[in-house]
Amino acid sequence: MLEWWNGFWAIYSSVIFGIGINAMLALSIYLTLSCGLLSLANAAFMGIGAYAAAMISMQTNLSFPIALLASAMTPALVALAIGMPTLRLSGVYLAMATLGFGEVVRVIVLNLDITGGPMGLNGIPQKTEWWHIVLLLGVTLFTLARVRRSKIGRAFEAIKEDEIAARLMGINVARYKLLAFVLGAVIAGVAGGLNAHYTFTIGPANYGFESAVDILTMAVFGGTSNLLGPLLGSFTLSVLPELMSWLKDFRLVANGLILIIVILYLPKGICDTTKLRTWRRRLDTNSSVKVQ
Amino acid sequence: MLELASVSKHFGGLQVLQDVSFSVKQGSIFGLIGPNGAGKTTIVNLITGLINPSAGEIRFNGQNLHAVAAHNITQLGIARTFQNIRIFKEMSLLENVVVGMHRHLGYSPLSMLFKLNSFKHAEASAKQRALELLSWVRLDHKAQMLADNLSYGEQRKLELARALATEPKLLLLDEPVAGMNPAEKIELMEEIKNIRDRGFSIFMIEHDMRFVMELCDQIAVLNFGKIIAQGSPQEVRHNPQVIEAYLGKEEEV
Amino acid sequence: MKPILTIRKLHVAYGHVHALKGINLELHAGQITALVGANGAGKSTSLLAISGLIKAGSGSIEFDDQDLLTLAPHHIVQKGLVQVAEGRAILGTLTVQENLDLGSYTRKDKAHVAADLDWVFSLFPVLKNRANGLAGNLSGGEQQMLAIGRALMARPKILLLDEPSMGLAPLMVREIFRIIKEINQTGLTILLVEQNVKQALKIAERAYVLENGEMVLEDTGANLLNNPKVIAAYLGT
Amino acid sequence: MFAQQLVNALTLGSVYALFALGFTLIFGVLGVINLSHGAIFMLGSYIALLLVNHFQMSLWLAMLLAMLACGTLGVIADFLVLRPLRKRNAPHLAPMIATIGVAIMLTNISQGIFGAENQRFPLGTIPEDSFSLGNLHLTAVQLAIVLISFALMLVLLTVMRKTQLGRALRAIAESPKAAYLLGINVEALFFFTSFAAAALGGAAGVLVGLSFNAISPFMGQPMLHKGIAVIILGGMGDIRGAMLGGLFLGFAEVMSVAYLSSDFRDAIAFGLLFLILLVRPAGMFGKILERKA
Amino acid sequence: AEIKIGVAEALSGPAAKYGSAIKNGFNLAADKINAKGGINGDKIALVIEDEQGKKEEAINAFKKLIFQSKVLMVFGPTLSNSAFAADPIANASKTVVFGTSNTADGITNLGPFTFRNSVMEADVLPATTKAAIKQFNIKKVAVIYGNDDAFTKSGYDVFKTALSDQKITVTDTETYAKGDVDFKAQLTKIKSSTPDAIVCSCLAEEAANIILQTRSLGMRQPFIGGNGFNSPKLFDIAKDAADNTLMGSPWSAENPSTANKQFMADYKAKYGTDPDQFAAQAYDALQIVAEGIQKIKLSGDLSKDRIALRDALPGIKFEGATGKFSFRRAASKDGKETGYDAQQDAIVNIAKGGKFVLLK
Ligand SMILES: Nc1ncnc2c1ncn2[C@@H]1O[C@H](COP(=O)(O)OP(=O)(O)OP(=O)(O)O)[C@@H](O)[C@H]1O
Ligand SMILES: Nc1ncnc2c1ncn2[C@@H]1O[C@H](COP(=O)(O)OP(=O)(O)OP(=O)(O)O)[C@@H](O)[C@H]1O
Ligand SMILES: [Mg+2]
Ligand SMILES: [Mg+2]
Repeated sequence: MLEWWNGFWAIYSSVIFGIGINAMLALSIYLTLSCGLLSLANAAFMGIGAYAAAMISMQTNLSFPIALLASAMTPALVALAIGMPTLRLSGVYLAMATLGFGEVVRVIVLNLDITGGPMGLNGIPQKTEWWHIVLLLGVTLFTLARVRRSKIGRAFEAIKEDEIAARLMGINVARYKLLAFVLGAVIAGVAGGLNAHYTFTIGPANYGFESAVDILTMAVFGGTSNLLGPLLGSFTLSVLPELMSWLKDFRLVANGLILIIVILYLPKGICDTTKLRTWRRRLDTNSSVKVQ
Repeated sequence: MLELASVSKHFGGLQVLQDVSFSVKQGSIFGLIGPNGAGKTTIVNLITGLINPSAGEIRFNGQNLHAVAAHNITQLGIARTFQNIRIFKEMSLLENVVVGMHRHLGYSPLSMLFKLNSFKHAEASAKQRALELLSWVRLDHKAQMLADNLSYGEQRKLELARALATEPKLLLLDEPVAGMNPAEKIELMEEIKNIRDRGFSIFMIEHDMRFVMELCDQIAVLNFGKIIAQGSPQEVRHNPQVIEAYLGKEEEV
Repeated sequence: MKPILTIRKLHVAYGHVHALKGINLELHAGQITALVGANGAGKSTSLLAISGLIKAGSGSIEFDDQDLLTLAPHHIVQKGLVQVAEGRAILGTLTVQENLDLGSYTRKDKAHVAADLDWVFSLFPVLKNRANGLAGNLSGGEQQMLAIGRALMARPKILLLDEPSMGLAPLMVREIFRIIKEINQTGLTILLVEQNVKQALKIAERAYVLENGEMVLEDTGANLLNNPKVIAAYLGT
Repeated sequence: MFAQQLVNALTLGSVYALFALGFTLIFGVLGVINLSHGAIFMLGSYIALLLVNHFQMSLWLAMLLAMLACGTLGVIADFLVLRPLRKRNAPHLAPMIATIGVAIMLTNISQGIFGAENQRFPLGTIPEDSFSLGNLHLTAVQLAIVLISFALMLVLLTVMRKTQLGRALRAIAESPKAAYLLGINVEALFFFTSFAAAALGGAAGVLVGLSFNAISPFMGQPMLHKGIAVIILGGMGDIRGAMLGGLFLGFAEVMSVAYLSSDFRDAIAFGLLFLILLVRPAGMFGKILERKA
Repeated sequence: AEIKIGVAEALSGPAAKYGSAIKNGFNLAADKINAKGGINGDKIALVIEDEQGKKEEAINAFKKLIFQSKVLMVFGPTLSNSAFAADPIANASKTVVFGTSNTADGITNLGPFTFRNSVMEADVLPATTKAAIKQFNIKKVAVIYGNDDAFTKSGYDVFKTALSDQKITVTDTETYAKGDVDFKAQLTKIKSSTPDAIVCSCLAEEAANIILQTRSLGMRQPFIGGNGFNSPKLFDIAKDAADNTLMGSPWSAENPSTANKQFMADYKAKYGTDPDQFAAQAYDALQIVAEGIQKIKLSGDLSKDRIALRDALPGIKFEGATGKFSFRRAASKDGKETGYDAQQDAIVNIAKGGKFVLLK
């Protein structure tokens, strides 16, 4: 058994690390979405966090927790700065502005020497342990769960539904949006820091438009009406390619198909509680019929 | 307590309000009536800080509301309902009302994170209070339903409860009984009286004359952005200008 | 005389909210029929079901020897059943003029459209002044006028009105009822849902009272106006 | 050099605009950022290439057929994916994510069929030589792209502004319920829009494939990225906005290469878009209803 | 028994065009070896994983090959960026990792188990530049390269040094991004700086488009290119507009050696298209490894065999499609043990009539 586990762990540990990190990313965008903000800056924040942490680990003797702290704080500061003017925008316009921001970050990183240009940073010490991810993911989940059931969570939801009405309920809309945006940046940044310390290398190409869309996909695929959604979404989309690998060349086609089918039947994501409830009810009635 | 002094507003070239002045007294019900498009809702939007006046001043309890953000105006004690209903459709009725209590839930982030007593207590009493407010408008039996599932008239009542939840000193109602039948109107009229008696001041826009005349202590009439009459219901009702512009010749309403 | 539209045993449910529980209703050509009831009784639901915007559970709505329940919403409008819906459903990002133009979307007799536009403008002069402004910027009452004007542009056979007087000033309310009467006299059949029960019953030849999804009363408008139950429940005196 | 750079900006901008026209149509009417538009664009190229290569068809006929094929594909995708989501009242991001699935499938099927490598139209499909006006150079395809994109914009604009069809489309865009009440055949117009948008995307693919000789399964991706910027910058579904947004992006890119630095081209272009949105929060032509309550 | 050899290349995604050529090269070589009876009687079995050109996937693919499929050694991954992520995995598990397409600086510093036969730009570009200067009497050049790609950027770095070593003025330096198809703005700027030639560190597809667009702007300057140019794709797209382009590489389709002739013919017979440099390097790489395996006696103890292979490889000398080949230990940067780079001579080619011919 132990031997089996060792073998399994040797092969799949990085897949499992990846799931944990993707879960954090999906949660980071869940948070901004729960406040009605369609922000695509989270990939860029992940990158900022990753570079900040990697540079500290490679160029100083500071410990890993400090590097992770930097991977949380740097994106938070950037988010604070760009959030102020940007968050007036709504819907796709915000998505576009944050996409533009991400592009600016990517090109800057690409052209700086200290960030290694297109080669990125290589030889980052491998410091991420499985329990780092479990711990930080746990803290994130716990915090978000508490936030959800508090006045902050309700304020987020009110803002998502009707900004004007929310304002007239005495909610400082600008401040709460900024809060969601910055917290999202912190979570994404930490995920970036953790990721950098197990893949040995980071590069500007990892944090562009496509990653932003990937992160969004995981959250929406899982469902953004509760915390389980982003978790399930990131889990499913991370293991799907593994499960489909027997399809060889058609693997990606199958991925696309599964994505479509799931969204078609569960448009609110795989973790759609109301749907699950009706299904269970239907199941119950079916089985009771059989008993009779 | 609320005072408008020579307030004007234009949208581009369209002059919507001109030199509007009136004041609302503490503990009273003030009615604003006038033809469609006269600028009544615009006045409510100005008071609640959604738009800014082009000229003039709005004061609430002596404080100038110029450039005060909408959420701060709510915190000063002004709440409103909307002519085109704006409830939070994806939330339950209870949550809608609890959102209204936002600024009265004073627990710290720490207490929120660790479910300390102050948090538990504040949340529980907010729920309690919300249920009470819902019972004022007779919606407490639907407290757990999604607001989207309510009929039009019920949504209006929910809005009223939600506005009350902000514990306003002044309540602005934009056509509170639109879409209700006479029996329901009378029911709501009683509720509004009760609310007034509980110490709220009320500013109300309404086209139903029976309702306005019976409830209001003071009425102002707006026509094409100008106040054309002001006074007690009796005075206004017999003002020829008001009859001409608003009520129409036949007495029967 | 055979009714022009007949609703039989119509059931509608929203999830597990049973909004209409087998109602029956008849409209007669050239008449105004009123439908009254408390908030949440199911009035709007009935109108939406006629227009095909809500799928009915069972029952039938017969018009022109056809069951409307089998038709798509746009076909129902093409057959001449036009609705002024609750909440007005005006198009805020289009201009007033464009809203009115779309009113005549299903019309074949394009020649008369211009004349009808003038007619609508004469009924509601505000609309003419604001023809090129965005409909979303109109005041509540002005939007109500636009919604009615737009429906008239379709030259319907049956006009379904969901609380047309809502949000209108007294003068305008009277004006609206006058207009309803006037267009009715041109031969148009009207189904009127109103909270302004007194006015509605006054102009209606027939009237129905809906309670909790069930039809509880049916009579002439005049009779219902004197019916003690109606007086107690809806006229509030 | 400035004059040539102006020409470069105009042609690049027209390419973006051409792609964005169909994209913005879907965005405007269905309210969906259709992320499979890039894949449709790519298929347009391949289909025309296939027809020219294997059936020796004339280019224009091939382009027409490619447009038809793409249009049909657009309708199929709408029928199988977007329509069920509309029926189910899906939250607004669901259709966008579903179109990602469509894009993944189309891209990988194309890779399977056509291979991963770049292809080009055979030599001589169109006149290769460039018009020269003194020091100014412009190829025939480039000129065609500029003219076609302007012409298409004018056509679309007239349809949307001046015809009952256009008004109906805008009505659907704002509120399908209101459109139903007006007797508009909403589903048919959704199909029509999907068809037209995909056909336009296909046409853009053929022209871009002709002009840049880089037909590959992945050619849609960078275009999509720019296209999103363009349509949002232009304002929700606005035709002029797509055109001007495209030209703007073209000018921003070319001029930052010409006078600043090609290293920071994308940062400058996207930074500018960012700034424009701060000034015009609903894009260049987006309307914000001022009325709040 | 079978000898399992891992191959992790990008078979989907934008890098698939390189990955699939590489895979073809390996398959061709495996067929050839197995047809001759394998190595000491053991057949080669390739275990192929798709790493999609992504670093996380490359790590996963390596782990699967090494721990699950228990391969003797691993080829790949396709892109240098992925190699930085995946090669440490192989080194940590003491397994040979052999890159056939990773040209970036520093890859072989990742550990003593790292090998590659992909020629470093530093070995070929200076020779190419020198030949070009002589051929066209060049005094000043303009440079264009892709600045968001490790391969083209490191090619540019080498060009830059080579140009300054040879005292050539650079009139203008321009960059573009992956996925660009319109290079006119950059080229117009280059045009106005009137260079004698254009140095281009690009991949074949982009290079072809750059050449075509240069011509359509009325410029006739010759091009000097790196490894990226060494592909039939260049001419599929640019045709004879690419004439007078100079390119240096150890592999040339024109190389008349028998090994190369046979490779070209076999490849064409099996896949129906002409091979490119990626295929050629993969083809040689497997044969180099095969020679290494031949030298050791496979004991059946995987970890011992892996180390034995590592020790045997550096001594291999080989002559294949890419000419004479031997390993050269990479210079150590921080005192750590390093892996092995390729030691090969460049052949300089010139484009004439739509194909590369040897420059005389
Ligand atoms: N943002 C705006 N832009 C342009 N015009 C506006 C805007 N807001 C309001 N108006 C116009 O100002 C006038 C007054 O509008 P307002 O909503 O205040 O009227 P009202 O008195 O509330 O009418 P009703 O009784 O019909 O609700 C109307 O003619 C309206 O069209
Ligand atoms: N979308 C919906 N989902 C669930 N329940 C609904 C929905 N719309 C209406 N209902 C319910 O159906 C019943 C009938 O609603 P309907 O809107 O037809 O009432 P109404 O008679 O028009 O009331 P009002 O006078 O308030 O407009 C109500 O109990 C309402 O709560
Ligand atoms: Mg109003
Ligand atoms: Mg109703």
